[in-house]
Amino acid sequence: MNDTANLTPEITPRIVAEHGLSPAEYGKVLEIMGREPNITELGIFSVMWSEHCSYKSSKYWLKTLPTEAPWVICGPGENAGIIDIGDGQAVVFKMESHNHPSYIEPYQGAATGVGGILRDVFTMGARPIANMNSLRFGQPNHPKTKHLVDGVVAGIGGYGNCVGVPTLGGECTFHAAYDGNILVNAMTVGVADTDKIFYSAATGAGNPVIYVGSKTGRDGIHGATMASAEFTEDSEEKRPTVQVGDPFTEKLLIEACLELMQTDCIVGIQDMGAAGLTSSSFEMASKGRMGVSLNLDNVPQREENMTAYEMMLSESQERMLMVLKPGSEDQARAIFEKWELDFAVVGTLTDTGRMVLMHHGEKVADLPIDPLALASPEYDEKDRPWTPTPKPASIDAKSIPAPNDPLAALTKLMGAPDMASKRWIWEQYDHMVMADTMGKGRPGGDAALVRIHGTNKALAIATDCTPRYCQADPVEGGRHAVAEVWRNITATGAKPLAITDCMNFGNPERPEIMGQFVGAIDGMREACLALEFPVVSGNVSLYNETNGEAILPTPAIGGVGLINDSSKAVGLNITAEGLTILLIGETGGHLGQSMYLREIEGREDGAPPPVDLSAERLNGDFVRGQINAGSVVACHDLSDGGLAAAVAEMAMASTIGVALDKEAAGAIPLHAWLFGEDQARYLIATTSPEDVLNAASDAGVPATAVGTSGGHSFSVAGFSRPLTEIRDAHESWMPAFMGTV
Amino acid sequence: MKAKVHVTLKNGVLDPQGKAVQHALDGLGFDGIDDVRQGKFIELELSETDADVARARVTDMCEKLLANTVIENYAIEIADA
Amino acid sequence: MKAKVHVTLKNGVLDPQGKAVQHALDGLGFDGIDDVRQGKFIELELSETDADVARARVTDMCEKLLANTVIENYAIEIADA
Amino acid sequence: MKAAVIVFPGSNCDRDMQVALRNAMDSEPVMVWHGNSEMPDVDLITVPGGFSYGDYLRAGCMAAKSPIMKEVVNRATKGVPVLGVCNGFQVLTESGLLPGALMRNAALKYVCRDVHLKVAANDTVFTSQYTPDQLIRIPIAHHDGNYFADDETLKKLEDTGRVAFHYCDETGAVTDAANPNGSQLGIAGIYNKRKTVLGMMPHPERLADAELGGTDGQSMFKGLVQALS
Ligand SMILES: Nc1ncnc2c1ncn2[C@@H]1O[C@H](COP(=O)(O)OP(=O)(O)O)[C@@H](O)[C@H]1O
Ligand SMILES: [Mg+2]
Repeated sequence: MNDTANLTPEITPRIVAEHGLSPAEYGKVLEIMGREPNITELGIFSVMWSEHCSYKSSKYWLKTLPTEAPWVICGPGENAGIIDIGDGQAVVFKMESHNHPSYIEPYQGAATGVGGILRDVFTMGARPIANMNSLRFGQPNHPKTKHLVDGVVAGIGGYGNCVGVPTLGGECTFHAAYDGNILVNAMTVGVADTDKIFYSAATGAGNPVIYVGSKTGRDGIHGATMASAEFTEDSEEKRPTVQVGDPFTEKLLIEACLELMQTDCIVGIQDMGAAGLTSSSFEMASKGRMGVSLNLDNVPQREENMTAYEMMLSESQERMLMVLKPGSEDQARAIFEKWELDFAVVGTLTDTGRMVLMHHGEKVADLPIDPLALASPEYDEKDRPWTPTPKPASIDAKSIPAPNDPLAALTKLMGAPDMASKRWIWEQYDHMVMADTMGKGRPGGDAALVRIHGTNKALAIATDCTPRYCQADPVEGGRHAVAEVWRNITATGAKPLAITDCMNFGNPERPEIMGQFVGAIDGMREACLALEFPVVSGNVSLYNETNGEAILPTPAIGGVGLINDSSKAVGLNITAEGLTILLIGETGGHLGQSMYLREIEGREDGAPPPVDLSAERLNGDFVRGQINAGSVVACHDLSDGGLAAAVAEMAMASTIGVALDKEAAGAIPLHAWLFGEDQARYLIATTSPEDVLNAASDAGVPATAVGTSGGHSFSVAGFSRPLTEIRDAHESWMPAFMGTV
Repeated sequence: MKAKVHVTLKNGVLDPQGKAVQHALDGLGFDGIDDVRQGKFIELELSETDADVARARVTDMCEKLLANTVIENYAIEIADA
Repeated sequence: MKAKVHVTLKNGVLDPQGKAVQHALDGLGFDGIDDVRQGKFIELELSETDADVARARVTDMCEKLLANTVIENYAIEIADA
Repeated sequence: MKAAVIVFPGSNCDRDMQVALRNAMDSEPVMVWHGNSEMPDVDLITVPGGFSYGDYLRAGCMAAKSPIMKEVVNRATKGVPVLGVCNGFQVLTESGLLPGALMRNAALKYVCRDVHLKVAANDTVFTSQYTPDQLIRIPIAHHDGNYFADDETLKKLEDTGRVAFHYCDETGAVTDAANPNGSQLGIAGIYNKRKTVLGMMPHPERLADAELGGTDGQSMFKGLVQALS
């Protein structure tokens, strides 16, 4: 041990600091080791205790989120969350950020983000069936934005298209707060048999530890610590640590792993994500309360003369670690060789509780597993003090001037960057491969709809978050993000089951940022409880700031719902003339923090619309019931841009216009009625308005007829606009911005 | 004036294409291939007539567009056409 | 022994990538670019030590895989590494 | 009818093709692994879409060299119908069964969306259930679907009715605006001389089920079953 330590640099305070460990944390390292660590050991501590791997700033709060429901099979803590969808099947899903790498190298950063989240899902035995992506960029006219959008979208498509998993939807918005820190959050949803789910815990001393997939190179060394450090101008110099993805190898890895999972060779399996071999072997051993001994000479290597430090910290992509039952190596090897992938026995499980690494015949690291895992820092309110975000004042809609022509305002709104069609994006994603994407659930609707292969069941999947609401009031914003996902799923007729989250925030060492985090979690917790919509997996991305400028607080939520009879699902397009358009939910005309206020009045202020969770529940359950009863032809929830935007989206999805009846506005000023963003609302197009209205009144759900479909224009209060004009504005912004028109 | 640009992956950067080509050549029975790397070759026809000016401009093009300097190197040759 | 292979599009074959690069360079304000053609540059590391044998084998690789001779030409350089 | 689906490492529409065939034939197609050099007797061979070998180097080029393709060429020469879709089309051109090449899309972007196609003729085993000049809607999803052939080949293809489908707009007009990838003459699919081999970029197997948004692709599979049973 001592001779190898001599070969490595002396551990100076500077080296410790470069590994992102505070003096106090290093004190703990010394305590656990009982001696000075060598550089490899220090590297291992550094990645295991990085924000990215240890969740040290967020753990304390994440624990407050509801994670249980009768249908939850596995909540947070594993590679992905698992819910039961009946008939012996489960849905496995998770969302993850790849923000920093995507800013540095948009194509590869986004591509490897997709690769990583796919592995989290198939590692558990699920075949991935859908990808989603939630994207935030800087303002469109920022000199970097176009290049970043172009690369990120190409990277997501390049990876997902090649592995053959459809990318079904997501979000894409722009704000100056993301100029120096874009957000790239990717979600994967997979389906597994409940009796063939695989976990990472590894047991059985003497069992072989197997490495499969691509070879290890010097990629992304220190990726995990980079993802936890705030950006400074010179962090672009860290460039060569970018990893390159190989989706073709990932595709082979999916097929090989799923094939092996049909046998009973596997004891435990874990993908090599951030901090690669270190965190995968650590997690497997620690969860099984085992020790592990690895011979690094057997690690398939792509480059020459790699050190133990490099191998342990490499983030080369498309690799997995497994523990097999003894004697099953040959059967497993045959499968991986058929798929032309590397397969190597790199170690064994031990009962020592220690991780021992051998390289060139020498012991190059020896550390205790449990103390390291258990002692990983967790910051509570004392270590990470927080101040609540001051509540903004509400804005009275009457104080906001009415537009001369509300439909001119609508047209402008529909062509604004955040509202404009994202077709330019989703047409670069194969959203139909696997031939289960339902026509009604293609991108452009509320939630994606994908059939469970070979059944009549379908999943509805949506991602949402409105960062401007979160910035104004993190608690309300947290409630809203969860409620909107729930609403988007409900609007298809599916029952929302559970969510994953991706908590994107600034520097948690600043109390006001920590306050945003705490507030958002609080709001999410309430909404999850009220809507029976537990969190089953998630990811935290902190330090999203550059030179002290933080992003908007962005708790991105991804949700999954189930519809047992896919033929009952509805889309948002108005398919016929003469349908009555009903507005479900209470309208107050709330314009604070609205899209209208920002895009038409140039103001980003006020309180966001309050989220009444019991109204959400009541109205949503009613709408879903009506859809499943067959009374609904089309349905759409109301969000950005309010009633007018929602009606326009429903009309543009086909070619049939809508006439809105301004009488329905009652005492609310017309523009507040049209553009207010009051929550818990849906639009329903129906042929049987009387029945629906009666049912609503029985259920105590506010419902009003607001218009009728017909013609090819949008009209209200004597104003009229051809749909084609609104569509042109809506469809042309993104291609024009990206320069392909 | 003609400029020829070679864009190649930096050392140590994974080259999935090169790897796949090597594998395929192997499958076709070509042995003794130790490594394959795939890059781009870009030829530009410039109206510029001064070689130094041309080189400076092509360098600028490489930095801005032709190469992804995060993961790629480039080399420029200028030749009279 | 190292082999360098340039695979370029035949004359008369339209080159969407080259055209797009030219267009993009234009958009970046680079003028005076009359044409851009994009090809591939493949470097092979061979254990073969005889240059003639190496050239013959790489020619065979080009015909069989590296180039699509319907639309592409190839050129081979052999160099000691 | 007996049908085979060829599976390469990286194929990802193999299951989609299998399902479309199964639904049309009421029996199971055989899945044939690329490494095999033999194949059971079948009436139809399909080469599905995907990213065989990652589409590295050139889309379809490595798959075209795999052992099974010798047998596919062999059967095709004997007249067994072969349908190549998307990556399958690329494999068929790379293997020489069909002329020309599929280059990067003119806009350089991957494109996935429904397109309209004009069916040229219905005198083939693939198109008997369509009417000549029929307008159909089928999705595309590719990065390299820009069909290229020299002028002489193009002329021969057009003159001998070997262009199976042209991209067109919703009125049936073959225009540049309706061409999603820059293909010459708006070509979306072509036949070999005997019209027993069809390569096409659009995916008929993706719209062969009403719940997926359309059934225009189904007619191709029904037609094949009728012609080859
Ligand atoms: N990055 C993206 N990738 C794929 N689809 C996207 C993306 N961004 C937006 N979309 C799609 O555009 C549509 C509108 O998005 P959004 O305005 O966020 O919907 P909503 O307000 O209903 O949540 C949705 O169908 C969504 O899936
Ligand atoms: Mg919605």
